[in-house]
Amino acid sequence: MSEIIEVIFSINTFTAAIRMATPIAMAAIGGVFSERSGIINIGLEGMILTGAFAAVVGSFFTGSPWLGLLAAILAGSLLGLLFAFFTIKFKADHVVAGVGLNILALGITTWLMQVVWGQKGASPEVNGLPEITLPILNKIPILGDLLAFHSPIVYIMFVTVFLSWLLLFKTSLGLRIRMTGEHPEAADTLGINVYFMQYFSVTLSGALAGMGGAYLSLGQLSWFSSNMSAGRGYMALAANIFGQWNPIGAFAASFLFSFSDAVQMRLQGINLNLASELIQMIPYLLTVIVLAGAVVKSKPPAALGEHYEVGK
Amino acid sequence: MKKNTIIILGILLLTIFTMNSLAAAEGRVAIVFATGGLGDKSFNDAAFAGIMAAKEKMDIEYDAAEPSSITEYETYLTQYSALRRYDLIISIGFDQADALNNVAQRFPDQKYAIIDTVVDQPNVASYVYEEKERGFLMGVAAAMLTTKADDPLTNAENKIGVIGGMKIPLIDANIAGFIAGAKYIDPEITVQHTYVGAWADPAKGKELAISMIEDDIDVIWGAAGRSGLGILKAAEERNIYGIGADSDQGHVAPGHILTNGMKFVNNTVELAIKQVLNDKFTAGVNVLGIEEGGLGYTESLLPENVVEKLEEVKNKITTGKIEIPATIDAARK
Amino acid sequence: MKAIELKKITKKFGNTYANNKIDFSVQQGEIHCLLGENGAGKSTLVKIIFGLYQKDSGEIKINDQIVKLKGPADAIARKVGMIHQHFMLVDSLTITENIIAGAEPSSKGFINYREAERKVRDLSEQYNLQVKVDSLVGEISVGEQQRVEILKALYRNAEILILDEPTAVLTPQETKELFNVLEQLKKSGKTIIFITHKLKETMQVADRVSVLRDGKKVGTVETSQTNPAELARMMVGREVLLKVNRTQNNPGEKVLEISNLNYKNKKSGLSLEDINFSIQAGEILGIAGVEGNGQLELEEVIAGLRSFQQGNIELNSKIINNFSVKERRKNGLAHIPSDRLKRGLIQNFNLANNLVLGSEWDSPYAYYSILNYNEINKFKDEIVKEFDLRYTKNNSIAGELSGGNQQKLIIGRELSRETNFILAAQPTRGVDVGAIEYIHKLLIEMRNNGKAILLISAELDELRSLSDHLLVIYEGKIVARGSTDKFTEEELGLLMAGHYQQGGENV
Amino acid sequence: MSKYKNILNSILAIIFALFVGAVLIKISGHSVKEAYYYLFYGAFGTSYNFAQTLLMTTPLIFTGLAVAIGFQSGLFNIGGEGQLYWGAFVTAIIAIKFTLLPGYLLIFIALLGGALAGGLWAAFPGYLKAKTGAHEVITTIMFNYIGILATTFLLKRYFKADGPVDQTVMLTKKARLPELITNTRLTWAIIIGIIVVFLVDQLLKRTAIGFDLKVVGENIFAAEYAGIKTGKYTILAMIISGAVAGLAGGTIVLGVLHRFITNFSPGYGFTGIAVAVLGRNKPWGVLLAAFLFGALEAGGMAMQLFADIPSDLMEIVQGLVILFVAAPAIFEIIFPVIKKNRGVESNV
Repeated sequence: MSEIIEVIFSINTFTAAIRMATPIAMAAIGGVFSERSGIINIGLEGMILTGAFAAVVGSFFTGSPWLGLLAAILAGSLLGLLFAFFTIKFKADHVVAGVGLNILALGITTWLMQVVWGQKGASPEVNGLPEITLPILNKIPILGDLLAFHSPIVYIMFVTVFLSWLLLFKTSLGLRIRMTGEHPEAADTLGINVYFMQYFSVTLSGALAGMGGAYLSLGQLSWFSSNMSAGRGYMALAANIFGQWNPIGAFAASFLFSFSDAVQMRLQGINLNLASELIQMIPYLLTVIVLAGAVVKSKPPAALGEHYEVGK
Repeated sequence: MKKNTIIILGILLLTIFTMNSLAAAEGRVAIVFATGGLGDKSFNDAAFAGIMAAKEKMDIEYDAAEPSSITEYETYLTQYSALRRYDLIISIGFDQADALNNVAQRFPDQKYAIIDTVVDQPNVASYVYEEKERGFLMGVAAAMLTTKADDPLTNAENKIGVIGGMKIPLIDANIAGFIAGAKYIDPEITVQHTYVGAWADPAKGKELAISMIEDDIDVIWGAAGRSGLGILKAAEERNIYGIGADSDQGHVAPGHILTNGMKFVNNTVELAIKQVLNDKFTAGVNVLGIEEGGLGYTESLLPENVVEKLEEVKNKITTGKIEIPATIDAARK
Repeated sequence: MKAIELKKITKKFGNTYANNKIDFSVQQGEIHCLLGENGAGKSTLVKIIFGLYQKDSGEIKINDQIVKLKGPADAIARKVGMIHQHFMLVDSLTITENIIAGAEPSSKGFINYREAERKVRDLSEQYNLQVKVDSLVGEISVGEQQRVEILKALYRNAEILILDEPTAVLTPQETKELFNVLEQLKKSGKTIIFITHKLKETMQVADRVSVLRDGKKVGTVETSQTNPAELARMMVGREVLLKVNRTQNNPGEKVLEISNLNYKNKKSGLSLEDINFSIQAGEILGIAGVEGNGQLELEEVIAGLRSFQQGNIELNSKIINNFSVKERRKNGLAHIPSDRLKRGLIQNFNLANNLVLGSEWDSPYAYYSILNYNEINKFKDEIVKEFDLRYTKNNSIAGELSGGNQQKLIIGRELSRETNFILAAQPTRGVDVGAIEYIHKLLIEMRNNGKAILLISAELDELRSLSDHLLVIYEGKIVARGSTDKFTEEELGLLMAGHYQQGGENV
Repeated sequence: MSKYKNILNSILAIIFALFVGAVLIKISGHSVKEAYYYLFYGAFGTSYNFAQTLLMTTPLIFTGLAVAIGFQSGLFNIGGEGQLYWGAFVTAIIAIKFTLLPGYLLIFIALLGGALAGGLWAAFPGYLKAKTGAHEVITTIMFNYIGILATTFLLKRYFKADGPVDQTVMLTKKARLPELITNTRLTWAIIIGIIVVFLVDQLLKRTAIGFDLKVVGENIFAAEYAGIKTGKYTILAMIISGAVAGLAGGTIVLGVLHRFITNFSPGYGFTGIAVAVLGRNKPWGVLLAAFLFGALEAGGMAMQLFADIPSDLMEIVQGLVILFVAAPAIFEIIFPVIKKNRGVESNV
């Protein structure tokens, strides 16, 4: 028993959870922006995958992982823009378009991998992002161990959580985005450009999810592997809802998912004489229990999923 | 009426197609890969290397299919068989057994080979491996390194680990061998084993490996398909020893791949093709162990004394002086 | 000087003209009423002035300059402000946030909330529009929400203010206050366009009035030169019976009795306290009150859509406290819901399916769950004929009907069942005069046929002309009751606003 | 009227998607003509290939229908994958354990059991939604993972056949669905699929249950008003949806795999979402959409076999079809003729 507690509360478990939460949280915050502006974003999975792929392609051709990261941001934004175009301009059903986008992204990345590298499973190895040690912080015990030794995208993630919160709740732009998602007509009558807010938010959503993907392929690893997002986009969607459409909440929810996953991994290591399948269920069961336990009563933006037509 | 027209048209076009592509080479083979596809840097890639070697040495042509689900196996096998132009059709992976079993009955004149499992048909040559033997060798190597005092990549703790892709019998045979091999060197060694739960989630594989490394494990074997790549990545980053699987994965984490638990699928594929082309195809089961050259290790970073020990163990296995338990529970005892 | 001048403004939706070559002008500094029935094209016209709709043809001049309004931003830039009929407010944001959005005082993108609140407070004092700057809009009263709407326009320095049906949700007292505010705004030089379909208000507040009918302008007159009867004629195109012919009723047995009803909504904190009343057969009981004082809660508690904590509801001598909606309906309840689009119908279903809603398990429409569309369609044809339902296509869906016809659809469905108690909530909301007349007549007819009717309405005139007895509800409590003729309009207004006074019996 | 417009839109969407696919083929240096010849050939070229198309179609009919039923009732059931695994698992266990039953009865009971299992598995998220408001999108995703892990666990612990693979023993001949065309793998599963399409269509169109399901899906407030127990119907919708998804698994087991194997589904549950969308959530529409996807997949395999073009291209085409179908406005912009006067309600 004590062994289990030791496993759960070790610093290593927490740092692992932070790493594993990073791609999910990035995408979840992307989801926050998108949904705060009124656009349901099921396409996060595809955006992560595309970002992961673009990052490796970028690094492969330029040799620089930083340019790879840039490529991921660009590709994510582009996919976000495409998604925005379909949902806003062409009034596509958000959920349906998102599902289409995910299939498209999976097809395109797998197909391009065969075009670029001639193989289907995984790309060749490229230069990945180095781990960066934060000065000063690394001297602090515990906190330093938790936070100071990570891939740059982990730091970017933490900064993103904070900045996104600031942006959404403290700035003009944030107020306008929130108003758009709650009541686009009200925003419109105040002279706020509803479409711009939505295009901006969904594109940003793509950029963030793309960065999350870059963390998978260049941060944690240094190559692309087919369908490597492995459902993280859906977890991000859940984290966004779970986190009440708030960047901090989204991070907290992502962390919860990842933490229980990290615990699961460590429990496998100590011989509990439990089937590995049962241990692997823990994160998913926990999510269902917490959600059903009505700890949160989520209230989505009022106009989420609707199409607004300016001057209809 | 309409449907008939389509079918006739199709048959017509097919005839034209087959006439176009008459083989000029000495032999022609088709290969149906396992669902992971090429680029796994292990099983499928090894099989592909075998094809390439055969092509170089024997002047063959080949066609290859990369199914994305197990329900597609039978389709690809049937399509290839129906063309009736291949000297041999090769199935890669244990999960093709049912599909091949059906197809082989329908095309009794076609010769097939399958790797990693047994299909009991008169026109199928099956190649299986004594997985636990490979595991044993890896266990011996890992144990000798973790107990080695002066190695910069190992620590004082005598802990090693192995990570499987999923909990399936083939993987468990390897793990059982690994545990037994380690205990053979030092019964006090701690051996952890876990599973990723997926063959194609390298990021998760890496995290799982890190969780072991943080528990002071300093030699880790990844037998987990593409997820295994993440495991080796972790070994490199955390500066411990990783052990590859199936192919020589030294390039994945240079300077950190202690050895590789080799499954010479390439040799097997090449052998199967050679047998067919030399009219020596024999249906039935070929069990490939260390003795038959189906399994082995790479010397990679292994110190000389370890290599010597491994050779000694190999000898003992082939002569039956070492009995390897078949299950994890048995090995843990 | 003309603040606004429109020439030959035309706007089509599909094949119908919402606005047809409308000429319209407003003098600077006047209060100009735009009068017309629902669907006459008033809202469309002002939305064009505010840039929300794009005209198909015509010309707009603001302050004698020809303008092109691509969106509200352009109108706002020309100091036009609009207070919408359905408030354009976000419940989850504060009053200040609602007011400043789109024109936030900020530095480097960050909103200066202190500055924002100061500005809003200053404005609110200047024009005597009391608001609590940091409350969430979802938690304030309707009257306060309207003040927020006006402040939104003033915050943007609006010189021309458009108010779309601003009094629909107000008590007479609040309406009076609003008119005071409008006078004050006029004094400070603002121009006001005021949309309404109420003749009395028009006469009270406007300098001039323009009347629209069927998308065309009928004429513009000075209020001092006209009278309500003339305006009504202009508005409807024929003589209108402004009074319903209500004969002495002949009450029978007690149909509904509510005793000591207590309900508390745990989420919103709204509650009903000690509600007691009964309705007899052949009687209409009206519930008067400003919206949001418990009417919706009362309606839904009686209909079985909310469960309550204490008391009894007895319908046809059965206590129905624990009856499901279905059981209540079987026991004689007919329900015309206050929100017809939300509750009353399914916009994507056709007429037949909407008419069978609630009876889909009953013979002859279904037999062991298998629907019999022959019967259902026959039923539809009957209702269409009986209630004069108008629709364009053979398989029209409910969402395509006009408001009046949607309401007839619901009423037709509810009244065609075996029932002796009609719960009629806002039965004429948002329907045209013709349909109002029809529905009023129908309710009286039902009463004369011996049905008990509970009428919940925000229209005082409607309540006064239909009800035999009235209850006044304020903050979830019944504050007065009595026969209708015991109340004057003035008294009702005061009671609805929470001032207990003589008139009827106070509780 | 709008029905034909929908069909026209779907056809245009398919043409557009194939066009974009052609551009990609060209870019990757292959012959478009050859590629699409094999696409067509692989889907319809021979009776075997046509059977192949129908074989690929079958599971998608069920999973597509499952998602469509959910949508009709206002629920987004992403949990088809987990429900399918339960359906497959229970079907296989019954088919293995109750071999004393006569053949047709055995098949019937096995499929029934699979449907029940899928329905029960879906009932949990339905119940949670009805009772606690837990969003079904999240819970069904989680239940996918849990369902797959749970069936794997049960298989290994209690039902695993000897040998190196995690699978049950082979079904006896009489427990297998009979072939429909000899020497193909096409079985009666597709007929069952069509029957289920018919039944679901009738359920939605002609029964009070279906009526109430649709009312709940269209307007939950109106449903309450009409006395429909919304919670009950939410759960019922999930059960029916899950049962149909369970049949997808059951028919694969009895018709194709002839046993339960871990990880056999390439994501039929997810593809079902796309199929439902393309079929506009109408049962017969789902059938057509499943057929299109089946043809694309069978054709895509031939394309890979004979023209050496990665079959993933067909995944791109599928994704594009969905995107275009979801956005009919795109064609109205490109072909203004299509844009009929859309009935916008006049002012409020």
